[in-house]
Amino acid sequence: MTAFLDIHLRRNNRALLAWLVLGGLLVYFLYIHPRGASIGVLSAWANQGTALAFLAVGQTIVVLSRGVDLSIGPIMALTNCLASHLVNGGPLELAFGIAVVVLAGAVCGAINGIVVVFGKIQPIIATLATGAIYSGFALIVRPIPGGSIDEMLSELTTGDLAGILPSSIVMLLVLVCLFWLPVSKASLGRSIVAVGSSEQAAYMSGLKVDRAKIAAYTLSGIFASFSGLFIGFQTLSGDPSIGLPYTLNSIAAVVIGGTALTGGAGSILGSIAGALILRTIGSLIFFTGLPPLAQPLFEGTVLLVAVAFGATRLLRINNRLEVFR
Amino acid sequence: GTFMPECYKPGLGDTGTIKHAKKEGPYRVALVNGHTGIPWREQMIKSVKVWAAAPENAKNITELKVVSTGSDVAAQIAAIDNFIQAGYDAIAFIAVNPTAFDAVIKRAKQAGTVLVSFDNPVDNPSVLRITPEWIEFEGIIKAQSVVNQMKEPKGKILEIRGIQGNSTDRDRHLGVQKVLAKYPDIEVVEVVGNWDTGTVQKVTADAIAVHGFFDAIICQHGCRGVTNAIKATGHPPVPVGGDAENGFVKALAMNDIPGISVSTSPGQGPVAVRAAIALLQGGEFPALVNVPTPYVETKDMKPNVNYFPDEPDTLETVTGYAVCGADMVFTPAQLNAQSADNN
Amino acid sequence: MRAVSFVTSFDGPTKAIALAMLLLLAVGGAYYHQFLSPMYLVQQLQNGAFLGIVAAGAMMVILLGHIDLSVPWTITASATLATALVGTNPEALVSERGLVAGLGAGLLIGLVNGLGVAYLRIPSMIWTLVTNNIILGVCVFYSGFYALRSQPSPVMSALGAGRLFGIPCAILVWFAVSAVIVFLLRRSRTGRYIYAVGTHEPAAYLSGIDTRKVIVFAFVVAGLCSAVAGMLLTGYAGQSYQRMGDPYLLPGIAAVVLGGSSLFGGRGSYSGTVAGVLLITLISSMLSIMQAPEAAKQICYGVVIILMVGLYSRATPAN
Amino acid sequence: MTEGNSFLALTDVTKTYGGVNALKSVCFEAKRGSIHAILGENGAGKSTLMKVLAGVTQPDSGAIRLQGDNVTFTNPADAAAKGIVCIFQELSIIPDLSVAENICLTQPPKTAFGLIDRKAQDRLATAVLKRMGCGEDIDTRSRCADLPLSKRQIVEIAKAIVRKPDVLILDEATSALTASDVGPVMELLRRMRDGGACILFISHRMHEIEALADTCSVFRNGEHVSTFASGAKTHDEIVQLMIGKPISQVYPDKPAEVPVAPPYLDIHDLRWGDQLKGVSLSLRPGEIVGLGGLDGQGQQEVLLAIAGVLRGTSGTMRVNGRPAVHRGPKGGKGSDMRIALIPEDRKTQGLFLSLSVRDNLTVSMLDRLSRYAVVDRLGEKALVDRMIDLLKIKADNADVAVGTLSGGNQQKVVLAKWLATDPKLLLLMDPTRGIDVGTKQEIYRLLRRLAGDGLAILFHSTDYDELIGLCDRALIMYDGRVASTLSGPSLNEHNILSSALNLSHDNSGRGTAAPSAALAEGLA
Ligand SMILES: Nc1ncnc2c1ncn2[C@@H]1O[C@H](COP(=O)(O)OP(=O)(O)OP(=O)(O)O)[C@@H](O)[C@H]1O
Ligand SMILES: Nc1ncnc2c1ncn2[C@@H]1O[C@H](COP(=O)(O)OP(=O)(O)OP(=O)(O)O)[C@@H](O)[C@H]1O
Ligand SMILES: O[C@@H]1[C@@H](O)[C@H](O)OC[C@H]1O
Ligand SMILES: [Mg+2]
Ligand SMILES: [Mg+2]
Repeated sequence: MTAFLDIHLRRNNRALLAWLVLGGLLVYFLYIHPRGASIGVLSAWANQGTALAFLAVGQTIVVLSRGVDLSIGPIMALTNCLASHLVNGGPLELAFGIAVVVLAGAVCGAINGIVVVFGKIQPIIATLATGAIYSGFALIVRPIPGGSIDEMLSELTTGDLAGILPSSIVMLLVLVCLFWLPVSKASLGRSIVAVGSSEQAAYMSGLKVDRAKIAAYTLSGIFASFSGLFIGFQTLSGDPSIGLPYTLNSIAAVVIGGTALTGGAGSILGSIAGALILRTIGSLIFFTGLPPLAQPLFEGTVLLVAVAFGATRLLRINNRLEVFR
Repeated sequence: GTFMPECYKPGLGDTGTIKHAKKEGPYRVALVNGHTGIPWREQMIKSVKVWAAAPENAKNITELKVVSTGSDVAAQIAAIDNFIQAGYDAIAFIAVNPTAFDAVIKRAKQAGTVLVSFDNPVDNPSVLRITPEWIEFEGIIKAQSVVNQMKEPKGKILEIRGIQGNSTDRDRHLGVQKVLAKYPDIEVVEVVGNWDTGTVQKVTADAIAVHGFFDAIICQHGCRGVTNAIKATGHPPVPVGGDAENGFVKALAMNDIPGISVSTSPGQGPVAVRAAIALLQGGEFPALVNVPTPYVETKDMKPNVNYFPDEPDTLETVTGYAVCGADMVFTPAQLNAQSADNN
Repeated sequence: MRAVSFVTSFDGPTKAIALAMLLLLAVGGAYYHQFLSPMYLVQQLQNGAFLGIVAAGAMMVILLGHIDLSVPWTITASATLATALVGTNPEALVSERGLVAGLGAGLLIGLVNGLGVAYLRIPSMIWTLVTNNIILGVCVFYSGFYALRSQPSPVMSALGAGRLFGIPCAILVWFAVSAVIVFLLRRSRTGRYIYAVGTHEPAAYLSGIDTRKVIVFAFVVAGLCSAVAGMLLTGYAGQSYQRMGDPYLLPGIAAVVLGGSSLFGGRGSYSGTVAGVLLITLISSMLSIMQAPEAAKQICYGVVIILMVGLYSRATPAN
Repeated sequence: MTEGNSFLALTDVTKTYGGVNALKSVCFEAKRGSIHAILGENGAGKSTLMKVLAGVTQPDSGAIRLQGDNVTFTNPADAAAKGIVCIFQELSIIPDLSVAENICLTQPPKTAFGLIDRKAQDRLATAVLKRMGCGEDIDTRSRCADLPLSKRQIVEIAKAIVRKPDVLILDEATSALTASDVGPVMELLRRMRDGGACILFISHRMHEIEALADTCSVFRNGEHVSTFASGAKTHDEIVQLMIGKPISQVYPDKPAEVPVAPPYLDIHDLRWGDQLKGVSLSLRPGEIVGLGGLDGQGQQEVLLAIAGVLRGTSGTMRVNGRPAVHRGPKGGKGSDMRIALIPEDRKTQGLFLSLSVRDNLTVSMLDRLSRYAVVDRLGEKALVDRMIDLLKIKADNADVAVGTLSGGNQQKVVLAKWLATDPKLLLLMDPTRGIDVGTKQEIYRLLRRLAGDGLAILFHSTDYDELIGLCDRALIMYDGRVASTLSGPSLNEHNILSSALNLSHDNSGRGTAAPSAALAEGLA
């Protein structure tokens, strides 16, 4: 599957490296965990990374198009607040609620795309601005944390499958396969990558640049809504400020996963690994013997090492002009 | 009867009591903090460690694990889940969000882990919640005292609120409204200071520039900004209600600004951890505990009691809860000496 | 480099913002005539000074197409270090060592940021995020061991809270920083290099510019600006405190972009940045005074940015 | 001109950029089944006209008719939908996509589910490349950014022709092709013409036009000057039409002998990875030495290595008699070496397109233009004026963005910016690519004059004609080595060709007829 989800990763091994690092960290975490490896521990581990992983997937798609989405946290919060009103009741109501929430995410994403494309505004600032607007709406939808979300869905999505696999991870992969895989293999996905690689060339080649960008942001909005839903399943409630720490972390996840912020090439799977790495670093402090006041420094340092890994590519460069790629 | 009722008072709207099956000690206890990089929280962690290090408390604890997960609610839930999985006997935590923990509370119950939620408590009646009564805190104590210290109960009051969308801010605001509703001649101007000194200072100065004069000012947190703005704009000293950070209390006391410092002490940390241990030992608690709200008005402020000229301005001056026992009050020296070298 | 215009001719964004501010004051003034009072307006300049200095630094890296996300904890850490040293040396002049150390901290952080971006070639958006986390970690760790003092030095107090001829000194400091930046961008060789590297780094490298030094320089200036803002803010608030830098990161970037700078680098004028700072300061102050609910403030903030930036990006089509 | 059989017709098309009249009431038509060459100086308006046709630029006024119907294009996709496909002067390859993906970019073959059929795509791409004579040279799976410029240009052409356009525009699409690649491309174009396509062909290489075109149109200063059947006018007449005055001799006379002097540059056994396998060369002041060969034999790398851009080179290099160690162009331009590198791609390596002509001209020598790190603005202005004058750079004024200049003028700016540093060793990477005869002549004369003043010049060119006409000596590279050094009478087409193919040039070597024939056609 890696091949499908790697969109022209310049060096496929960056995503692979991310998965190796993740594997190492996870093994270490399970090793120091007093309970050791058990499905409960694994599910808790997977659950805390899933919301970020969804965002990282969405962020990657935008980054592939050479954009960036700083409204991803606010969309997550807004959809989470909506979910806390809508995702309740009988099966039909649940389905309707989820559909509305995902649609809301798609609409927010599409608005981002439209602002970027037709407002001719640079993505960072456009999504910073729309992000403020979505945060405002989240506050209107739910002025303070509260509401409720169907518990059965919660158990279904945050538990495990037959005691073997954390259901959150399975759901993550299934949704990625449903919503991104077909796109990545169709003209639209290629256009997104082409635009990210060289917008002018894509335009000159007669690709529909505008449509590709709007699609990328819309997909990002959709994945943000999955994230908002999932955090809702985890917390059974809505919170207008829940997205705050997520936006920048989603970008960090993308970079750690081996996708260049300069667009055009990257790996969705790598980003998922990136998100899980970030959260596993956080988990390590649970059972290391670190003094509490040293914990943030420890987390920062591990992150530093993970990020500095990226610099090793310099060692392989023999033509200084390639440094700038 | 319930455990130490003079300290663990039943809270407003209390819904019965909480008791767990007795377990043999000593215990493995975890403390899960949310936000990092806030002095109150750091002092809280230090207080817990000072308390737990005292021999009479240490004998009940085989292991005390303290973690701060930051503001990501998923990380905090995972931390609690992991301590449950790892078989810890009790977990005390400050929730980053009051409504997010119902699912994990259920899992704790299934596993037989004792949960104690404090400071920013969860909205779940099945766990022991220890918190100030925010409506009383901000209203009956702070707002009332400010009104009482006004020349007459009329005119304009500036209310400086905290971060919007946060339930504590909402509760505190309700408290203020409740008290001021009784005074039809008082007009309230509301601004948002985000609990941040610099922001509070700017919005206060701006409000003064536009409104000219306030008869009193009520501030939630970051209130040193209010006294700074009063000084900078040459606003006459009027009653100010605020927090208990050393800088603010000093500013009231040393400049004779009438007012009141009201606080929730970081001593809530050890109060909560002690409750967790008492629960394990079979103690009974009101399901919702309101810790007393310490306060001091300007006229009663004394150096090295209510404020500490030689300590940093961000020190929380109320270092513990005297009603909760002699071991629940910490000196700045004790806190500073608390090194961070074991877990 | 022609784009840099300060006194001589104001560019499109600057003019647009000036117009927007006039409009804002006219509408706001109808509600509260005090919005038009000199006292209020001077106060906005003072409030804007902190953000203005942060934005000046942010602009330096943005002109290179980079970004500095370490602003929050650079401000906090430099202030914390400064006051810690002031506290242990209460004598008048000696305590200014704190000020120097605070500025040094900013410089050092900027250097680390710059080295990572320029020499390790780690994207600035991620590297400075990491340094921000590390500094947070250091600050939390450090406060576990020492009884930190939090008082500013006399000079810090004077600059942050004092007045000279009735003008808040913070404004004068902002002015001085601005003068340096304008000189740097318009007249100095380094300023030219900044625009060149920001426009296209490989071409700059092949033109014989040590692009790495230019990047490091810009980050050092940004770190210094954050530290200066930290010193001023400490003087203003009479204390240092954790998270004191949090409110400056995103508004700082927004101000620069509102002012017409391109986040891709190579394009931007300092007058626009100043105008952007003033607009943001004014809007947030006026909305606050008018007791707008938080949701409305956020929405308004977003809409203004989209309208303004959209307006002039459409007016000046790129290529 | 008869309206009747023209397939494509433009009437009164006008386009101005600020003060520049890029197109002045241009009337132009082209037929199906014909290759129509467009000629003109740099800045004549050729690219602008093509951009109008391809929907990239909208004219201020005027009409475009296609098969008699008025059409308006708001973007390249519109034009492509009507069968007009353009290979632009600035390539439109997507660097991160593979060769096959680029070739099938706009209309990829699909599977039953509407997803892209990768296998079919690979087959299609391979087939097209084969038709262009580079079936084996290019791996359809390699990433385009990793290909050398000439290969990228092939992909660009392939990408256009798979769309089976009615109107195919090639705006200097062959400028980076090596002689061996040009032949098959020409053959393909002829076949397309015979299939009824209308092909508009822009090139500054006169021999290509002579070999290919059916009809020629000459543009000058935004005006359509003349259209005539190919072969109806002599070379000199065409040049005269283009530049408005006769041009006699393209290449300056070579000095009888280069003054004897110790070499300024002396390289021994230069190696770098598997691309340079022991290159030795030396270069005296006053000498113009060419560097030729098939594409990708290490010519670029030699220049980059001398400029200090490559890491991990071995061998010795002496500049001005002293061992040279420096890291990159900055070290190279220092007073002890005075090396200037004119890079391969002016748009991405030589220029800051959005900055002004002035800023571009002075960027490499600000250190000498400033005191205490403050730029001396008067000195700057004087220098800028001098350089604009020296190279006759056509620009409205020095404040316009350099990206708005025509390709040839952009190239002059790159040259000027380095000449301003007063170099002693000039490394040129194909500097006349996309430059008109008039300008080429100016540049050749300038280089010869600079050599006369003692400059040592190392000149990499893809145009063999240039190596023969301009250089005192030419080093022909093959597989990371200098295969032969040609000078005097032995510096001729035949020898260049056979050295490039690593055939000994002493014997007639006509055994390998196939590649030679292709090459010969390219050079014809
Ligand atoms: N002036 C420059 N601007 C930008 N990047 C450069 C520059 N010089 C070198 N680099 C790149 O930075 C990376 C680190 O450089 P490296 O240490 O290999 O170079 P070096 O030869 O040691 O030169 P230096 O001693 O100046 O670092 C290399 O990959 C190189 O290509
Ligand atoms: N985007 C633009 N903005 C301003 N001026 C432009 C722009 N594009 C072209 N020009 C000007 O229009 C004129 C015609 O340029 P054009 O690129 O069509 O020339 P050309 O004939 O293709 O030259 P070359 O052979 O050098 O490519 C030139 O003077 C050029 O400077
Ligand atoms: O209770 C509050 C605590 O949670 C916060 O961290 O600091 C301020 C206190 O009022
Ligand atoms: Mg080095
Ligand atoms: Mg052209």
